[in-house]
Amino acid sequence: MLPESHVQEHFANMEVQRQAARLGMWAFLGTEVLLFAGLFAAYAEYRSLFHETFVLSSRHLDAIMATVETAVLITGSFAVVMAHHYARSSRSGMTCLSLLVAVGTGLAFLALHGIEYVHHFEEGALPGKYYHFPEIQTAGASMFFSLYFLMTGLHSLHVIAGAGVLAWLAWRASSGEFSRGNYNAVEMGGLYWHLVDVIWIFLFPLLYLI
Amino acid sequence: MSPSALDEVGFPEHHYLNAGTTVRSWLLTTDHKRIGVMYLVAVILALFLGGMFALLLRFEHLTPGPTYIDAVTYNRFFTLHGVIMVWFFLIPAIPSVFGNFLLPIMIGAKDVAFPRLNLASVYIYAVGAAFTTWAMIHGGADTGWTFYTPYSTTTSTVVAPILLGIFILGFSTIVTGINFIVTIHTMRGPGLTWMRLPLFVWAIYGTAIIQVLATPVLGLVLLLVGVEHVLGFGLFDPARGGDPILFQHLFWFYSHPAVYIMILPAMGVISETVAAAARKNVFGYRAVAYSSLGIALVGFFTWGHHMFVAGQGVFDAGAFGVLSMFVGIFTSIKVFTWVGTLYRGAIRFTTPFAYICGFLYFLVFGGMTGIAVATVSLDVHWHDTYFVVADFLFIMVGAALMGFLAALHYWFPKMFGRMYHEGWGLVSATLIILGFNATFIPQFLLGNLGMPRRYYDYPVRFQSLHVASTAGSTLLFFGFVIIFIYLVLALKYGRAAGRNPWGSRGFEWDTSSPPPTHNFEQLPVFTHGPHEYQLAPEVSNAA
Amino acid sequence: MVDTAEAEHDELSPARSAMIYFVLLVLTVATYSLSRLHLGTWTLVIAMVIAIVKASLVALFFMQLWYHRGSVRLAIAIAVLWLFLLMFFVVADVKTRYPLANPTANPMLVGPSGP
Amino acid sequence: MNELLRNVLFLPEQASTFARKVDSLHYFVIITTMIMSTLVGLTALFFFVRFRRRSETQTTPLLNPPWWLETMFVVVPLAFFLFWFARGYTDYVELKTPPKNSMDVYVQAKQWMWKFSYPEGPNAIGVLRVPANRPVRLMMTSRDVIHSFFVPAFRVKQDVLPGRYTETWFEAIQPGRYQLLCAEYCGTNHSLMLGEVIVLRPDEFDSWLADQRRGRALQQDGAPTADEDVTRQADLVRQGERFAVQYGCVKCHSIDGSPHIGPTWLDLFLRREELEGGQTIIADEAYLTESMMDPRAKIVRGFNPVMPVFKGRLAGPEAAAIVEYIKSLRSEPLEQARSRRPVYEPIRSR
Repeated sequence: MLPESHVQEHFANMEVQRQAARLGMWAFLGTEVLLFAGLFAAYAEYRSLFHETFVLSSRHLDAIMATVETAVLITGSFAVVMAHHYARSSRSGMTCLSLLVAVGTGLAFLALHGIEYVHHFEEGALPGKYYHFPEIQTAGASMFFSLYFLMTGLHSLHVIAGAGVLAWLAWRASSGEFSRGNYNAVEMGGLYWHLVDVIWIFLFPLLYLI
Repeated sequence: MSPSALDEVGFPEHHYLNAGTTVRSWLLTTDHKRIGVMYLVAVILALFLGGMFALLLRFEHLTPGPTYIDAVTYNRFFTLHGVIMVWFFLIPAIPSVFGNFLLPIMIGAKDVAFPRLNLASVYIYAVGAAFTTWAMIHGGADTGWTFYTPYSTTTSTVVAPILLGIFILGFSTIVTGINFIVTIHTMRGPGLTWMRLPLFVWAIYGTAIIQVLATPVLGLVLLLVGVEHVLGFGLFDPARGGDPILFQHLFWFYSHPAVYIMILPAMGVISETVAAAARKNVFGYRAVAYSSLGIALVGFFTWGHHMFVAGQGVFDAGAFGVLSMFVGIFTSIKVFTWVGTLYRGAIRFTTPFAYICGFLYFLVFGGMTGIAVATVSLDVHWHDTYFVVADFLFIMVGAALMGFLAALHYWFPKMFGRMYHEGWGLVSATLIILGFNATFIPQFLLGNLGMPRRYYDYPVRFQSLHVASTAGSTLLFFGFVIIFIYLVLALKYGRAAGRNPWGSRGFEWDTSSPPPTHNFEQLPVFTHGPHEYQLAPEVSNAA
Repeated sequence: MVDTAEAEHDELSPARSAMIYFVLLVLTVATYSLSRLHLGTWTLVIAMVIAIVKASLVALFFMQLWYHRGSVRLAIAIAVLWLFLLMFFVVADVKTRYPLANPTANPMLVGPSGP
Repeated sequence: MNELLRNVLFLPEQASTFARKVDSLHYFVIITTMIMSTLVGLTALFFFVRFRRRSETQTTPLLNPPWWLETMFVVVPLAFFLFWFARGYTDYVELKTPPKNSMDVYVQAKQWMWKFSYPEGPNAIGVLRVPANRPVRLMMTSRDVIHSFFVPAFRVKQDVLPGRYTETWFEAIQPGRYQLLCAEYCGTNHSLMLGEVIVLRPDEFDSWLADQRRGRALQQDGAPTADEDVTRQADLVRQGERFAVQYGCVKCHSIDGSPHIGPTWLDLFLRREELEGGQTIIADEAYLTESMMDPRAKIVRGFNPVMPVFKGRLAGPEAAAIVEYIKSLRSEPLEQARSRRPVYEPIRSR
C-alpha cells in the first residue's frame, strides 16, 4: 500500500504516518463491512421469509468442506500475523515465507470453493432463473442459492484481491524491503486479509450451519 | 492591467498555479490545490450538462401532450438529469473542490494524508464519467436516478453502463472521504485542537464520515441491479420471491445520507462566510460543530421516510417518522446560530452575503417543507408528486448550490488571486434567487394539486403552473451563464485580491493568495480559534 | 530518523498469536459440531455467539485493535453498528408489514419459480 | 377558513374523510412554518440593517449563547416536530387499518392500465365505481412493475407491488368523478395510466351493481365512455375466444393440446417454455402479451418465427381478453406439459 520505506515529506514522523495509514485502512475496512451489510440484510430478510426452504437448502450444502475452508482461512490469518511479526523484527526471509504460506491458504480456499461451485453447477442448484434443482422445489429455493452465490462470490473476489496484495508484499519482502523502521505495508496487507477472514467467519455459519 | 502593476498589490510571483505549466504537471500533480481546481472544472461541466437536461425537460412541459420529444426520450432525459446532477455535480461539488483545496490549508498541513490516492480519485471520477457519457450517447436508461426494481431490471434500455459509471464514481467518493478523515485526525497543525477547527472543517469531517459509511451500500445495490439485469439472479424478481422493497431499503440507506453529503458542506461554507461577512465569531461554535456530527450520524436512521407509501410496515413508518424529526433539530440549531452570528456584527453586503441570504431563505423553506413531508400522513398525498420534487430541489439547488456559489465567490480570490466584479455578482445573485423562486414555487403548488413526478404528459389543469415554472427556469439558466462569464473573465482581468480581501480571520487567509505549492512560507502555530474578531486585527497565526 | 524500537509488550507476541490461532480452530470445529445437533432456533444463536467470539478474537489480537486506542476502534465499531441498524429495520419491516405484502403471499409462488 | 386555505395552497377538493383530517394538519404545519420563517427572516433583516459595518477596523464582541437559549433552539422546534409527528402518525395508522365493514374491491395494475373487479360482481378497466359514505377497501396487486394508486381528491396513495397484495381504504363523502393517477414511475406510458373514480349515491350504486350482476349494464349505459369497457369475468373469457377466432389465432394454436404450427394454448399459462436462445421463461401475462405484440422477441425452441405482428391491430382490452381466454384453457390434472415438436398438416377447413 505505501511503497516508500522512509517518511513521506508531508508527515511529521514515522509514527504519524503509520497512524494515518492505519486509520485510513480501518476506514476502508469499515466500507468493506458495509459493502457486505447489504447482502447480510438481504439474507436476514429472505431467511425470515423462506425459513424452511433455507434450512433445506443449507442442509444440502457440504458443511464439512466449509469447515475445512474456515480452518484454511484462519491458518492464513495466523501466517499473516507471523509475517507481521517477522517484518517488525527485520527478518525479511521469514516474512516472505509466511506471506507465501498465506497466499497458499488463499489459493487452497479458492480451490475448495471452486469444487463446491462445480458441484452446484452440475446439480442445477443455481441462482434465479437458472435454478432447476429437482430435490428442493419449495418457495424461495432459488433465493437461497442467489444469496449463496452472491455472498460467497463477492467474498471469493475479496480473497483473490487479498491474495494478490499478499503476493505483491511477498515479492517486495523477498528483496528485503521491510524492516523495523518500515513495515507499514505488511501491516496494512495483513489487516485486509484478516477482514476477509472475519467476513468468512460470519458467512460460514449463516450459509452452511442453519 | 500590466503585470507589474499587479505585483505590488501583493500578487506572489510563484504560487501553486505557475509552479509547473506543462499539461503533465497538472495531470500527475499530487498537490491538493490543483486537484481541487481540476474537480472545479469537472463539476462545472457536470452542472451545465445536468442543467441542460433540466431545461429540455422544462420545455417539454410547456404543453400537455408531446411538445417536441416523445415519452421514451423524456424518460431518458429525466434519468440523465438526475444521475448527472446527483453523482457528478452535487456530491463532489463542495467536498471535492473546496474540501480538497482548503482543508490542508485550514489545518496547517502541507497536503492531504494520501496525496497519490487523492489524484487517483480524480481519475476514478473521470473513468466513471466516461462510462456514463458512453451510456448517455447510447440512449441511456429510462429508469429514473432511483433505479427502482423490478422496472430497472426488466427495462430494455441501456442500464448496466450507467450503473457501472456510478459504481466506479462511488470509489472516488469513498477515497476522498477516507482521505479527509485521516487528514483531519492525524495532520492538524501544532496547537490546533478539535475545538479550534474551522467550522468548514467540521462540516467536511461530517461529510467524509457519511461518504465513507454510505457509499459502499450504494455500490452493492447498483451491483445487484446490474447482475439482476444482465444475468437474472432473481434477488429482486417478484415471481421468484424477490422483494422490491428490499431494494428500496438498501437504496435509500445510501440516498438519504447522500442528501446530507450534498447539504452539510454547504452549511460549513455558510458558517465560514457568515462569520466573515458579519466580522463576528459564530454564535455558539460548539453547537454548530456538534450538529455537523449529529447530522452525519443521525442522518443514517431516517431513510424510511422515502418509503411511507411503498408498502412498508406501520412500525417502520413510525420509527423512521420520529427519527426524521430528530435530524431536523440539527439544521434548526445551525439556522438560529447563523442568524445569531449577525447580532452585533459588522455586516457588509457582498455577493457571498447575497448567497448567504438566498441559502438561509431556501434552507428554512426547504427544511420546513422537508419536515412537513416527513410527517407521515402528509407524505401520503405528497409522495412522488411535484411537491417532493420542489422540496428536495429547494434543498439541492437552493441551499447546496447557493452554498457552492457562496464558496466559489468567497474563496475565488484565495484560489486564483483575483477579485471578480462585485456589481455583476450581485446582479446574477438576484437573478438566480428570483429565477429559482419562479421555477419551484409553482412546483410546490403542482404537488399540492396532485401532479405526479416523472409525467411526460399531464392533465390540462396543470398547464399554467408548468408554463410559469419553465419561465422561471430560463431565468435561472441565464443567472448561471452570467456567473460563468464574469468569473472566467475575472481569472484574467480581475484586480489582484491580495492576501485577505474580506478581512476575514479564517486560517486560510493567513497564507498568500494564490497560496504557494506547500501552502505556507513557514508552518503556522495555532494560538486561537477561527473568526475571533474580538482580537486586535494584527494578532494572527504568524508562527 | 528511525523512531525508537517499540516496547515488546505492546505488540502481539508470537506465542500469544499461536494460542489464539489454536482457540480459533477449536471454535471452528465446535461451531460445526454444535450445528449438527439441529437445536432449532438455538442453532442460529449459538452459531452467532461463536462467530462473534471468533471475529472479535481476530479483530482484537490478529488485527492489533487491542493495542491501538481511539479513532481506529471507533471507525470499525460504527461500521458494525450500521450493519445491525440496516438489518434491524429491514427485518422489522418484513415482520410488521401488511402480511399479504410479503413475497411469500405471491399466489403463483408455489415452487421456486411458480407452480 | 378551510376553503380559503385550500385555494391558497392549490389543494384539490376534499372528497374523503381522510382528506379533511390531512388538510387540517397540513394547514397547521404550513401556518407555523410560514410564521417561523418570516420571523427568522425579519430578525436577520433587522440585524443586517442595525449592525451594518461602519468602519473597516471595527472589532465585534465575542458572544456565545447562554445555555437556556441554546436549549430553546433545540427544544422549541423539536416540540413542534414531535407534535406534528404524533398527529400525523395517528392519521397514518388509521389509513393503514381499514374498518371491518368496508366493501372490498380488487385492483389489478398492469403496464399502463387499471383493472377493478368487485368480489362477485363485474370488473371494469379504468373506472372504479364506489358508493358514497361507505368505506371501500382496495386489495391491489400488479402484473409487472410497481405502480401506485393515487387519487389526489381523497389524499390517498398506495404503491401496488408485483406478485403480492397491498391494501388501502377510503370513504368518499360526496358523489362526483375524481381522477386516478399512477404515482410510481412504471415505464414509457406512466403518464397515460389514468383512471377515474366515480362516486355514486349509495342507492344509485346498489342499483348499478344489481344491473351489473344481471349483465344489462351495456344497453342501459348507452355508449360506454372510451376507456370504460364494462365486461364480466365470464364475458371476458368468451370475448377472448371470439377475438382468438376473429384474429385467426386458432389457425396456428390448438386449444386441445394437439401439436400445431404454434405452441398449443392448453396449459400454456405459467408453463416453463424453453426459448431459441437457450434460456427458459415462464409464460406469464407479460410474456403472452409481448408475444402477441412482438412475436419475434421470444420464440419457443423448435418453432418457426411465422407469427404475424399484432401490435396496432389488437387493442389493449382485446389482448387482455385473449390472455384471459388462454388462462382459462386448463386440462385436468394439472401436469407440466412441455411443447412438443411442430407438425405441419393443413386444417381441411381452410
